[in-house]
Amino acid sequence: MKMIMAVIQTHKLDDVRQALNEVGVMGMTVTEAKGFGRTKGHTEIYRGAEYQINYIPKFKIEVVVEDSVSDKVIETITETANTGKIGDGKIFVWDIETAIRIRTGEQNEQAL
Amino acid sequence: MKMIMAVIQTHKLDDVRQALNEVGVMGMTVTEAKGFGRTKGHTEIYRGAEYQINYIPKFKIEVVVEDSVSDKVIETITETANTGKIGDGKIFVWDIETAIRIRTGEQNEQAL
Amino acid sequence: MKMIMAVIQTHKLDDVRQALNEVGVMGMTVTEAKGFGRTKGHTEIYRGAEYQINYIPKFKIEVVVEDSVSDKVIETITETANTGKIGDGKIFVWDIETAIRIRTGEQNEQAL
Amino acid sequence: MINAGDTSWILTATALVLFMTMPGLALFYAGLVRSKNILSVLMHCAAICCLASIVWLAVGYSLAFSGEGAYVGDLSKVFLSGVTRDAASGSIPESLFFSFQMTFAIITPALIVGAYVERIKFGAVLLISALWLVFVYAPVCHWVWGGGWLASMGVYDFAGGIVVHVTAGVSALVIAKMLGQRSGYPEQIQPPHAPWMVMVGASMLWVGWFGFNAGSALTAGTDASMALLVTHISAATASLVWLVIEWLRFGKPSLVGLVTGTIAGLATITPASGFVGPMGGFILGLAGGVITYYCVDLVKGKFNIDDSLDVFAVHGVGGATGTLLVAILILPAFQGVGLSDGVSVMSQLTVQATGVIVTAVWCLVATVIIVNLTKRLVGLRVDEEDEVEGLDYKAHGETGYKL
Amino acid sequence: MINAGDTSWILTATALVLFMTMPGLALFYAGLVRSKNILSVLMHCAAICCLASIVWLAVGYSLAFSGEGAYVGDLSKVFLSGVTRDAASGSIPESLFFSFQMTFAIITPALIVGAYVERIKFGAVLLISALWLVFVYAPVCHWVWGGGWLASMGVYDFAGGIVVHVTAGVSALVIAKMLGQRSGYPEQIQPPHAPWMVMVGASMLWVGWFGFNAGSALTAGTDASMALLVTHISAATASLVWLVIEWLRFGKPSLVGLVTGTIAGLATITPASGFVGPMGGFILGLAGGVITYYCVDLVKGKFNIDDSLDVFAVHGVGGATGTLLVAILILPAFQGVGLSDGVSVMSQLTVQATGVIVTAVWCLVATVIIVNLTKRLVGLRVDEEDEVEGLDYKAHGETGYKL
Amino acid sequence: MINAGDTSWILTATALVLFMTMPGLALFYAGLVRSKNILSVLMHCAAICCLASIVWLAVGYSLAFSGEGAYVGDLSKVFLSGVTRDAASGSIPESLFFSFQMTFAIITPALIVGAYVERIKFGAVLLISALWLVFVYAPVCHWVWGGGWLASMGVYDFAGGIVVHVTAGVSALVIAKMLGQRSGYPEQIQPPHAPWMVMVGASMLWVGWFGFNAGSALTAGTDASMALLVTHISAATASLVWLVIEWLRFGKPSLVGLVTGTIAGLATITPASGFVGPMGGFILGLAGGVITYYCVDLVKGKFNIDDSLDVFAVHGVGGATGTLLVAILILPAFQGVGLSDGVSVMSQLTVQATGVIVTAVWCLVATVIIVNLTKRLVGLRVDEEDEVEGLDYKAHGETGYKL
Ligand SMILES: Nc1ncnc2c1ncn2[C@@H]1O[C@H](COP(=O)(O)OP(=O)(O)O)[C@@H](O)[C@H]1O
Ligand SMILES: Nc1ncnc2c1ncn2[C@@H]1O[C@H](COP(=O)(O)OP(=O)(O)O)[C@@H](O)[C@H]1O
Ligand SMILES: Nc1ncnc2c1ncn2[C@@H]1O[C@H](COP(=O)(O)OP(=O)(O)O)[C@@H](O)[C@H]1O
Repeated sequence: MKMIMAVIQTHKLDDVRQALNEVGVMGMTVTEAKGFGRTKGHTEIYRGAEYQINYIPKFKIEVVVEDSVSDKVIETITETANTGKIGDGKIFVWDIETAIRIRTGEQNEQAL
Repeated sequence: MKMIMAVIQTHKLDDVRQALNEVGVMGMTVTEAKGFGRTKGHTEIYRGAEYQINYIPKFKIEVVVEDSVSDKVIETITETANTGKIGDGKIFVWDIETAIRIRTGEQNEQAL
Repeated sequence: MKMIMAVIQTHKLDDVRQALNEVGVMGMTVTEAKGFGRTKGHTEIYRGAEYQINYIPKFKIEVVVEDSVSDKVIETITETANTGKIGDGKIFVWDIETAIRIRTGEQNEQAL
Repeated sequence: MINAGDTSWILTATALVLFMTMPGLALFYAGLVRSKNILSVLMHCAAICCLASIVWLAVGYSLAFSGEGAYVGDLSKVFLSGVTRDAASGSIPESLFFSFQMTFAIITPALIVGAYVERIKFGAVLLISALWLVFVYAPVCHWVWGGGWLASMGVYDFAGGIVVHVTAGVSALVIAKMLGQRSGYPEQIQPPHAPWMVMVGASMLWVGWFGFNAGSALTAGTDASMALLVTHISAATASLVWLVIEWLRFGKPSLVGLVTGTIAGLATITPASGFVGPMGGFILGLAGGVITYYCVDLVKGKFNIDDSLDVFAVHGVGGATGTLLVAILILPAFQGVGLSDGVSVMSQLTVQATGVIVTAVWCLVATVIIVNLTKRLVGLRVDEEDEVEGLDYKAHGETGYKL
Repeated sequence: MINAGDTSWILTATALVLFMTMPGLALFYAGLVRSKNILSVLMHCAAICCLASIVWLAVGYSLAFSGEGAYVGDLSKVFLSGVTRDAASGSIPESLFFSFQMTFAIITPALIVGAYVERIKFGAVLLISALWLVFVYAPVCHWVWGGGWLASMGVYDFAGGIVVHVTAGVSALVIAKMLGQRSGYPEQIQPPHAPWMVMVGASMLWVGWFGFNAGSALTAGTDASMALLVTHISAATASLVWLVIEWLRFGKPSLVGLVTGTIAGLATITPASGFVGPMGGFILGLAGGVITYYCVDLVKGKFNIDDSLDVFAVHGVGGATGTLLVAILILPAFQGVGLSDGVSVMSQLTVQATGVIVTAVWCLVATVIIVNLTKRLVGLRVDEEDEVEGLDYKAHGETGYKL
Repeated sequence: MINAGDTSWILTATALVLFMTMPGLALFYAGLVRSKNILSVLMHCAAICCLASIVWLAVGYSLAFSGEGAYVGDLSKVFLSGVTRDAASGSIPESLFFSFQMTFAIITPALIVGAYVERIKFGAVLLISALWLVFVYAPVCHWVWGGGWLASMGVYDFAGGIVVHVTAGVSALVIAKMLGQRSGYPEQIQPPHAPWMVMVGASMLWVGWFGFNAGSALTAGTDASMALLVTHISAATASLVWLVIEWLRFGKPSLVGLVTGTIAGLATITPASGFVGPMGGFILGLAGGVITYYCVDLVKGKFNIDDSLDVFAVHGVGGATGTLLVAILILPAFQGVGLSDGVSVMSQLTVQATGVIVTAVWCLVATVIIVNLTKRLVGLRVDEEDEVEGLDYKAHGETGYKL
């Protein structure tokens, strides 16, 4: 199985979720993250002075899927999360050894 | 060493923490997450209309342990985090190459 | 490529970010985390009674870099995040198979 | 001749009514939207408060409260020129009457904010509010309280069922319709991001409403005292009505539901607060609570209009309900003050209905024109992307929460 | 004959006392619980506010303030029947006196909320509060302020040391005991989830308390003015007492500690506020601050009762302290108004003690019965799982924070 | 002879001015800092409120308002000894005058908090505030309102342009300079962590300011009414000035910017509020808004002093502006009350300038001494590490948000 972790623009979350749903992804875990990359954050004005907000709010998505579907999933995310603007984010993939469904104790493929 | 990442019900956190403590886990890192899986979230009523809250608050636990104890730890989490209800969550395991304790620079087993 | 995940003291974030910048790290993702380890959290007083706050707020940093620079990056984090006090945190490293820049679809090294 | 006791109460009432908007209403509305738009809502209310004050000083007060015209006042009191320091209005200084009325001119356009949150351009908020004050609020205020034609007909509107709630409610509906729904409506709309904030705002509105209704007596005596009492009873009753309906319907009474009932009860009693007794307050609370609850469904469910925070259903309908029912509940049989001699319930009811309908029509017409004009001049909606990312940063360069 | 100045002040005071509950007390309590229960606490206070208002109109006021009975009033004023619009009570309209007293009848059962938060069933909150108002509050109110037997004995309770704080405190303790501790108590209990909210609520209570104590003069003159002054001094002093104790004991004075002292000081001065001078206020602040601080430990530490937000220790004990000390601090030697002729400190102290003790006993008995009845009818506690997941969603279907 | 109407209004005004600090100013400031210091700021305001009250009772009031001295009062009224219950001050009880003035003595040192947030030791806050009240506030208050030398010169300061805003502003600047900048200033300083909280605080300050300025009439009549009106107009105007400047300069008007303008407008009108008319209020709003906006830049940008929340630029400069302009805007030509006979604008301007300058110099000298003394006795700054981790936990053992 593969862990597919993607950092995306916050307003893209709903689209990505739906798209993944359609390609049959049963579950995902999302965490709020602050991103830092080429896009160097935004500025806020406070009483005449500009302040640099270094981090941009992002959502971090983690999806574990069977090897077979991982390419499809990656593709789906890349397409739906893409706005063509700097800051669209990244996808990182690595191998998962074991997956367990806590409720049932089922393992690996069955657990996804 | 293994990274054991578990997504659990929020109200199970204290139990899991204690249980892990008892099996000798020295440390863990927890992040708030929003889960999405079989359990399709809950509904809230607002002025007569029902709204679907797609995500369920979950806690994501990350524990890095020596290979030798990883099965024990996985077992412990599976047991204590289990309520038998849909939404209990998942455990994912993968290999860690290096671990370092920032304070001392100790590496791997010594760092855990 | 390597995923370098570090759990650090919250007030060290800015320093670490700058240091990483200087060694050429282009991007990172940060999430708020609650840490639990040797440092057993702090106590708060409320109306004469002491309460144990089990978790300590930490920042979790995730940086994906090319294998070649990973040691340098690890070193940099270890140095800048270090206060010598218990609770300084940990660094965990593992292999990444694929990295993709959503905006362009570029892969791996090009994506970082 | 100026009375210190009356003046003392109206000074207080003025502070209370300002408090209703700043921060009461602002918090009530800000808690209802999504967290990415909280600051924009607060900004709308605060900016309207400031702008309305200046407009009121410049022309509003004069158009509403000067001259003999049946339809609108004259310009003899622009910038309060000619109003001497010690000029009196009844038993209080005119400067105080001006300020008390100003706080009404502030909250009324601010009520409309609930119709267009999360998608409107800030410039449009200012332009619409200013034009609306001059062409809708000031005239209607003159009709009812400035000696205009409705006053001559003997309409009853103690604290603004017509002047405040019907005008705000109807115009809100029109603007919401013309502006269009929020993107992603209704699927992606979230329930209130901060119910606690909604409750705090509602509580401040409740307390402030004592100044609004009891202050409208313009004296500190039995009228003010009874107005305060019935206002409170109506608010409490309508709150319980919403609580019971939700409990029966969903098994879970909600905080936002209860306080929405509070506001409905307050809007409903407003026109009647000086004329009815405890029983009347209780009945108005019941009626207002039930009717507004089902109107919320109606507007959003049936008409499918995104009057986002239900301004029409809660204020417009509530205010109209009270304006009509006062014709009956004013009867001594309901502990009311009674109708003037020779006036029958039916004839009074006709007058009340006329007031509501004509005002509604005027609001409709004028608002359509104002919104179209605004569209031409500054545009109405922010672009899709800004709407998705949130007005707080896109329109005001700030973020609501940095924890 | 109605006085506009007095009426003006009591209109204001009524708004201030309502403000104490909505949202003052609600925020004070909501900030003290865990974030998963914030809305339920706000809901308890808001629902009690509405329900108590109706109960007060229906029977409460009549039972407390009508008739000649020594133990309870009669039903001659249910729904204010027979109370004409211009009926006066002293120099203010009776309708206003009714409303002012109503705000007391609202906050007293709301104070009790602090005893049962985070685990009680919402239905039980409503039932207990309603029954309690009728069978505990109304009678005791009649004893002290309605011409009942304690009044005849000449007890001193200016603004509710006995009527409000002793009743609420004792009943809170009883309910907490009968309800049992929160699951995971004390290990898993967390300190206040939002100390800033606690401070805001406490500040509103402080400001509102001016209406509570100075309003109890029912006129706008020297009594009200001095009551306001001593109230403020006692609050400030008790706050500093808590600050100093915490500083000495833990090296870190806390915000929640300081404002808890504020509330303690306010509760303590309440019964004495119309009778003592600045020095008396200062001494009451000292005494109330110290005693309540140690009573918090006592109840939770020794008795091991989960009176969750310390209603008994802060309000019950504070109110009782002030009720007793007034017998001494009323002396001119302490800038007080002095005892009535022929009354000695000892004899007055006996009267005061009688008032406190008999009231406490009555609260105990009646509350035990009420709680048992409620248990039978609707049940007391939510089930363990709901308690763990939090009342906000489980009982009200809402979540407190969506950032 | 005591007037119930006047007394009623000043009782209310006293509550309103306390409300300005608790929680108004506290929230305004707490929202502006970083979330790790929110509680410390609330704690500073609350503790100062309590401490100042006691100091005022002990010596402050006596030093300010007793005796014939030109520079300071005497000790004849310490602890209000000799002030009988029914002593009158004008048409209100002296006990009430004491309390009303006390609320000014509370908010003035609390304003200074904005200069030293996020880095000062809590002990230093208390010591500086207490000494400052005795050696700066009380004397200056005596000069202007207690029959001192500035009063004899005929200075105009209706509600505290000199006594409150100039003193607070100048001392704030001095303390900020002596304390040094926050670590990481300016790079690592973040914009306000909770703009919504800033807005709520500002709204409460606005409403409370009606008590501050209109209450300073000490009667409920035309003076109070006009003071309320001009206060409101100035606040609204200055808010719009900030809004417009930000809009032109950055394309995005901000909520924090608008409400900062509000406070600037309120500070500016304060000394003039009893003497000018609507036009004067409008002009003061314009002037105050523009000048304070650019002074914020000046202090932080040019002087590079970390007066963290801009106390000097907003309050000091605003208060001084109003104090000087009153000499012109008081003219009937601007709807003002007019100068006393034989007084020319120039001569009055000289008096006003003298008041501002001498007060500023005195604040400078005294504050330098007080701060140095405090440094010796308890130290000024927390150590670097505590500052980085935040004062909430390090100084008070609490954390602001537990969601
Ligand atoms: N090397 C990295 N490791 C971890 N996260 C990264 C890395 N580079 C970028 N990110 C995440 O991706 C987000 C977008 O990257 P950025 O460089 O800003 O835009 P783009 O990927 O379009 O060039 C960043 O905000 C950060 O959260
Ligand atoms: N494929 C997955 N990848 C990542 N997280 C997942 C995945 N499937 C489930 N989860 C996480 O586990 C939680 C519980 O899963 P769910 O399917 O709702 O219940 P159950 O595991 O009992 O069937 C989800 O809320 C989500 O956070
Ligand atoms: N085995 C582990 N797995 C995951 N995170 C850990 C582990 N051990 C420690 N951590 C994280 O590192 C932080 C610091 O660890 P701690 O033991 O408190 O200090 P130190 O590393 O200096 O001994 C913890 O708060 C926790 O977030």
